[in-house]
Amino acid sequence: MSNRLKSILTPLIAVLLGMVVGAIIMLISGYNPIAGFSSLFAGVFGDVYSFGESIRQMTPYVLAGLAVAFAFRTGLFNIGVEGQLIVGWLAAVWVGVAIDAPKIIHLPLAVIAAGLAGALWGFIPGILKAKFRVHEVIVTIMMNYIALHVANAIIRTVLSEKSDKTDKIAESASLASPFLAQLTDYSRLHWGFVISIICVVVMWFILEKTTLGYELRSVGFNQHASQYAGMNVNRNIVLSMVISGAFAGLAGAMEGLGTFQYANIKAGFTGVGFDGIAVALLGGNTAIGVVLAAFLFGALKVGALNMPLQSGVPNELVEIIIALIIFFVAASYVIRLFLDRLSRKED
Amino acid sequence: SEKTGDSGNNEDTFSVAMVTDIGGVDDKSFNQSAWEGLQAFGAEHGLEKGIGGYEYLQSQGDQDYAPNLNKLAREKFDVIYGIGFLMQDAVNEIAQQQPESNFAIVDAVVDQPNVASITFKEHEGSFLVGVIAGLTTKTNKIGFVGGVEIPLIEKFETGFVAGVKAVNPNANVDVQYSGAFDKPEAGQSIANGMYSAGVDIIYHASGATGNGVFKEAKDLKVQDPERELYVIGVDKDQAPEGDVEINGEMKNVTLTSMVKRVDIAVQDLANKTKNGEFPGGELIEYGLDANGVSVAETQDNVSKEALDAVAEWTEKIKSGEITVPQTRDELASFSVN
Amino acid sequence: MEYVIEMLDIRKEFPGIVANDQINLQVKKGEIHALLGENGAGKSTLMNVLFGLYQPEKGEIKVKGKTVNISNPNVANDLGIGMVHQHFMLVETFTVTENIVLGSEPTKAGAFVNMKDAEQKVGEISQKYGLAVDPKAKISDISVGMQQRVEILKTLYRGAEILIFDEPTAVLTPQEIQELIQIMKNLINEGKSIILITHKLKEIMEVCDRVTVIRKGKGIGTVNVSDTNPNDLANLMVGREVEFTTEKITASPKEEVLQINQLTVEDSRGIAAVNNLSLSVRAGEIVGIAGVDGNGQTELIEAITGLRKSKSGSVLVKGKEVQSLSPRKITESGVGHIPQDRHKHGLVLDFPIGENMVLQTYYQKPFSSKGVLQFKTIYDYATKLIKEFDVRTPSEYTEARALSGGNQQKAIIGREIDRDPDLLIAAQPTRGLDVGAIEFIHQRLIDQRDRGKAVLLVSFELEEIMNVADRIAVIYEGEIVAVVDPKETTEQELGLLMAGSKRSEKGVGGNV
Amino acid sequence: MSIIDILMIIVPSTLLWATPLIFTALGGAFSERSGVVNIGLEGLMVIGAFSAIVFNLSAASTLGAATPWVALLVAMIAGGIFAILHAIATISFRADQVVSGVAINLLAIGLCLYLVKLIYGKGQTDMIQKSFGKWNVPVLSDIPVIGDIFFRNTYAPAFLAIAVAILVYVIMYKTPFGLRLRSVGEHPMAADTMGINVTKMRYIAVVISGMLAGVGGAVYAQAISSDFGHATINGQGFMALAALIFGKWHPLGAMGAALFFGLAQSLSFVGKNIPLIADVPNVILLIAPYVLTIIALAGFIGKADAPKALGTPYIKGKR
Ligand SMILES: Nc1ncnc2c1ncn2[C@@H]1O[C@H](COP(=O)(O)OP(=O)(O)OP(=O)(O)O)[C@@H](O)[C@H]1O
Ligand SMILES: Nc1ncnc2c1ncn2[C@@H]1O[C@H](COP(=O)(O)OP(=O)(O)OP(=O)(O)O)[C@@H](O)[C@H]1O
Ligand SMILES: [Mg+2]
Ligand SMILES: [Mg+2]
Repeated sequence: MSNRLKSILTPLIAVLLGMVVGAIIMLISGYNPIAGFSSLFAGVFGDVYSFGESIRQMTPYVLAGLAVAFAFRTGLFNIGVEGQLIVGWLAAVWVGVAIDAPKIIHLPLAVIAAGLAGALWGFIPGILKAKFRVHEVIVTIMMNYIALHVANAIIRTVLSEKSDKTDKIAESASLASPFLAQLTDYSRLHWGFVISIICVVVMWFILEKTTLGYELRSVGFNQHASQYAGMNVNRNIVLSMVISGAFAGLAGAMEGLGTFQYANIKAGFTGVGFDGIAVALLGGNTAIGVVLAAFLFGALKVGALNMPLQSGVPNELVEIIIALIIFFVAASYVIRLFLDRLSRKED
Repeated sequence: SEKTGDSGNNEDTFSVAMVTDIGGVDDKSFNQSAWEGLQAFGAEHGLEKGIGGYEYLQSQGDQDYAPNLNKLAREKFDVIYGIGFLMQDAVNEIAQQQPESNFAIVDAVVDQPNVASITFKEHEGSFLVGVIAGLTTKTNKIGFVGGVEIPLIEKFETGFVAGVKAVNPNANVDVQYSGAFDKPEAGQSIANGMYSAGVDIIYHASGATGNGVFKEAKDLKVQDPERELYVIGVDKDQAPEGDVEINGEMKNVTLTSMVKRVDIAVQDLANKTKNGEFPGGELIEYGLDANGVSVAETQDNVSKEALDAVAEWTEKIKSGEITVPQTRDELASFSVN
Repeated sequence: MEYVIEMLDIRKEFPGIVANDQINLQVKKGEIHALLGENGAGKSTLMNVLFGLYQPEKGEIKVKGKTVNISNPNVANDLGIGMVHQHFMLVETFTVTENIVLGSEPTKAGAFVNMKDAEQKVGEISQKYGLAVDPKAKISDISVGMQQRVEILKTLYRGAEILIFDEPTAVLTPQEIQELIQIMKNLINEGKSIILITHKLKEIMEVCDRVTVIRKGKGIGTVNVSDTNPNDLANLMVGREVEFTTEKITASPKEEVLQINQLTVEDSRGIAAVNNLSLSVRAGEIVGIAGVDGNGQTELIEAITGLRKSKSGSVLVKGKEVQSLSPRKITESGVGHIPQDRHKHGLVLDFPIGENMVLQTYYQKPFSSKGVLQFKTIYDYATKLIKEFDVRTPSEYTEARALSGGNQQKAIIGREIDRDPDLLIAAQPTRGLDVGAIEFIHQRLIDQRDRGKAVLLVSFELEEIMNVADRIAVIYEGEIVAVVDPKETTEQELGLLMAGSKRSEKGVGGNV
Repeated sequence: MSIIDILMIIVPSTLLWATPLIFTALGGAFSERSGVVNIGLEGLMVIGAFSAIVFNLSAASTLGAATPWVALLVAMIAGGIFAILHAIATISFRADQVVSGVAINLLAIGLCLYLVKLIYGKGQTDMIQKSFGKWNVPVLSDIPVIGDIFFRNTYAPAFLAIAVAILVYVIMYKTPFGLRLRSVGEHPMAADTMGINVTKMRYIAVVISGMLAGVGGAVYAQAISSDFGHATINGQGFMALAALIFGKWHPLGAMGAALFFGLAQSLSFVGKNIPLIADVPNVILLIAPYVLTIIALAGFIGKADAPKALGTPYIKGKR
């Protein structure tokens, strides 16, 4: 068995194991796993609407996953995707409601605003890490809460008059598409998935093909050697967080300009940022892996909505399955060990 | 809407469903109340829980509202309720996509021909509990804890303040917002501050955040059983939340509650629809007159004098003699004389 | 009971490699037994097996004649085997005493560590064997030589009878080596037995009784030191003839390439580590900096290469001031640097060895074009270097981490030399390498000189400096205290200079 | 309001907020000192909160006033058991520790909500009747002024937390176990060569972290939220982690940081009663603890060194 095959099989086996344990949990708690899974499956592929919704749900996951994966590959752990997403969302909607311009200008402007806002939110932990060696995990966690409260305050006081949400964004800033909606029986599928795919290519290209990517990875692995080799370590740390934050900000644009078309006050986090960690991990922190993992999680989330109605299984089960999958991927050492045994027998 | 109205004539196939917000059907608040309404409707007509009978879907986040509403529409439920103002946009959107289905929205207004909007005159109910508070307070310091500072909660606040002032112009109402409906720790801290400052009655309109207000009141009561301090509940009769055992004796810190009969409204609308009278495109406001809002049934802690005053003010409101303010602007210019 | 340790027919495999194959090692009581072999021959592996860190696939181990199963270091400890590892096993944030008693702490009141007791006991042992250390000092605050003493004390504290030293002298200064040799002799006098791994044949000749040679994982045999000489040993180890003193023609220095004027550099604590130092290196010569570790060598190199800001003075490369330049600009102006710590500075261990070969040049043509890496060119280039510098690696795609230290070093040297810098700074270029590799590297440095380049060699090894350098500058407390011609000096004289003793008579300020 | 009146509000409120954080941060100290990152503290708190509430609801009638205390024990055990998952994944299966922690968090909340639905047929539990109430420390509360501020109208678990913090400090810095624990987190191979069973030490540390985080969650649930639902534990685990790092991985430092966070949090709610703070926009008070933490990290304690081996699985023979 080649290494390549093994690294493809490992996440697949993890997914399978997650499902199996999920089935066992259903059995123990008195549900029919077959009914449970088929309702889940039907919730994704049962009709074009659900499928469209799955793709829509996948879109922010792709970007959040890219954000985590990009930072990860450069030696940084960006737990702040959640906060960067929130400020990106806010910025996109802000531009969406405050500006009057033709679509060709307005929409790109709103998208870019989201990316910039996310980048700014990533810049702060980046610069703190670079200048003061403050651990980025802790700063990004703090930045999440700051984003949440500040965004809420801005929505309440600047973007609305003490309302819990902003006005709807102008049509000219919307990613929504009547064409795609019609195609998928009025799902909220929007053009954002095109942006997310472009970002996937961008990430792959930057990291794997460019000198910038080489520097970023090098700094991620060994700062001392990178400095010795003449790279600007601090600049690369900041840049990595900025790019990561920009991806996360764009994930916010998907919600603000695509799915919701407004920004609202949030009592807690969206969860997309944290799920992004799972997506990145399952995808092996590679661009293409992130796409596949994002689809899986998007589908699971949307499919789960169908479970209580069709089979009575509480949709928390899907959360459990997702958590289990992450577990098994994280512990893939054991799966690899198993595959090694297997392939040795083959020889 | 004609078509669904027709199908309503068939006992066997009439079905109703609702989508909750993140709270779930046991939030001790309007989701729960709405679900009780559907259950009552089910019992009334011998329906089963599930597709073809009565059902609910819980949302785990804002993104779930639309698919959940859509799902229920596809399952051909005859009326689909969106519970809570958070669902306003989603109902608006799905109603346009599914013109064949009938929707209802609680606590918000959606202007679509196949949507019935249900709102409540919370300010009126709040006015009445304000009257009780104004007549009960010993310290002339009263507190109000809101969830998020939005127009809906402002109705509770201004109605309440107006009620207090109407009967006790010397009383002061300390108004604070916790910023969330699900932060009991915030409720506890705010209540702690208020009670420490001499407040003896707190009215909360803050969902689960209010659990913290109850917790603080009960803890203080245990500390000092002699002290008179109260909480005024919201949405449902929150007397059970106020139960506290002190040295083997049961006490209750719930003074009264401002009850919002979402259940009645939901059941009422379901019945209307079943009879082919779906009020599509209309706004139905439930106030004191239709028993949409009221003072809770549990009245053990309320004085006779206060109850009499409530009855008196209820009449004045019903008769239109006074108009209870719904906003702070209205409150500023409000006077009872 | 002739042998205290017998390792018979030992076999240890790692994925894809047999590190030890049918190796025999028999150690007599009271002897210093050398273990000799090239980098990657399997010495450390064999000792780790003896210490219970690895389980052998095959073979038998006897301690004092009894067959034993050493399943973990605890068992080894109980059997009286102690090991001083090649890479120190010390907790930097702990004190000397805490490190020593870790795992078998004396207690008081049944629950608490009795530090007083422990410190006292450590003091006693260190006195007995002549291992002076401060029991209360933090490991991060003491010198490498001291740290090694702590390692030795750890084994003695546990009552070790048989001590394994894995390349103990690789990290020591000449003085410290002499002290260590004395300590080893003390230990033998106290009835201990020692297994010593070293690449320095001179040391083997000086202190060892017998030597076992392994080559590419296989045992070659055991000889009495009195019956052999360094040449034979080297031949045994490598399997071919080895030259010792590197042949070289006389240098013909030309223009000044590096010019350091009154340079002062502070270390991380803000103390002047380099003090008003002046030095020059000309094209076509190798200048060696001799000195005891910690006399400002590291800071000097860091200042020249732009890794550290200097306080005052100037550094000119080819007449151009480089003080204010970034490391990249300095590299581009023709400076090559073989760093002292190959793991920390020299390599990105997680990158394939191929990508490590372009660590400073990845952004230049032909390795990149318009910001896009040209992988084919990069790997072709790496393949060429790997061949040219005899880097033993499964492929150019192998992670640098998986290479042996010697081969990692060869890769770095290849990379730095191939860039053909006008000034090559080599810091400890042969630390921990076997004689074959050392010879190869020395030859490369000399070739570079002969091609008219300037070379600055920093080393703690007097032999290396004497053999390779054309001029020797002795550094002491951040100052150059003397510049001598290797042909007109002796190791003894250098040793004294390095200890700062002759500074007043021979002190050379100004430009040298 | 006089300054004493203000302190009488703020101090108990600070202690209340800080208590769950202290317990959980101390748990984190064990895990991280042994070299295992524990982002799963949040999830472990969820387990603690859930099990305490379920136990409290079902045992209140028989145990009476002792219920919340016994529930702490139950939560401790549940948290410890759940932490074994993290231990197996990170120590035996060499999983990335941060990722395993994220999985713990997702799994805990998913599983507990699933179980709540299964047991109670709804999304959140009932309110408990036997919660941690206000408490006057005997004797001490009679001291004038000081007693009023620090020992009156507070919550008993707060003092337990402070006591446990001191205990943890003694264990970590004065006992052989502590020395070994820290050595495993700094240089596991060194510890291994000294005959210390690295795997065992790390398992113990991670399980203890689960136990303490379980207690933290249980305190939160029984002193503050009084029930269990999806939002009961909502970031407190991450705050505890922040406290741990803010406190330089030192038990007493973590306690101090937790108290500081508690103060900032309570100011954001009680602040309205304090003349100067009353005029500050609420959002400033809400974000204050987070901003201050960042500033503090950048300014004063930026040099804090994490345990050296933190985050790396120990693989015998690998350098
Ligand atoms: N943990 C390991 N995993 C895989 N291979 C290993 C491991 N340890 C050692 N090896 C391999 O075993 C061989 C012998 O290594 P060993 O460390 O014993 O060499 P050595 O003689 O000590 O070399 P040096 O002189 O450089 O210290 C090398 O080829 C090395 O790559
Ligand atoms: N994961 C691994 N895979 C393959 N080889 C490994 C691995 N880990 C360690 N090794 C090998 O194990 C050996 C360790 O030997 P040793 O400790 O003697 O190092 P070394 O070669 O002397 O290097 P140095 O002295 O520079 O640190 C090295 O040859 C290294 O290549
Ligand atoms: Mg070795
Ligand atoms: Mg070596």
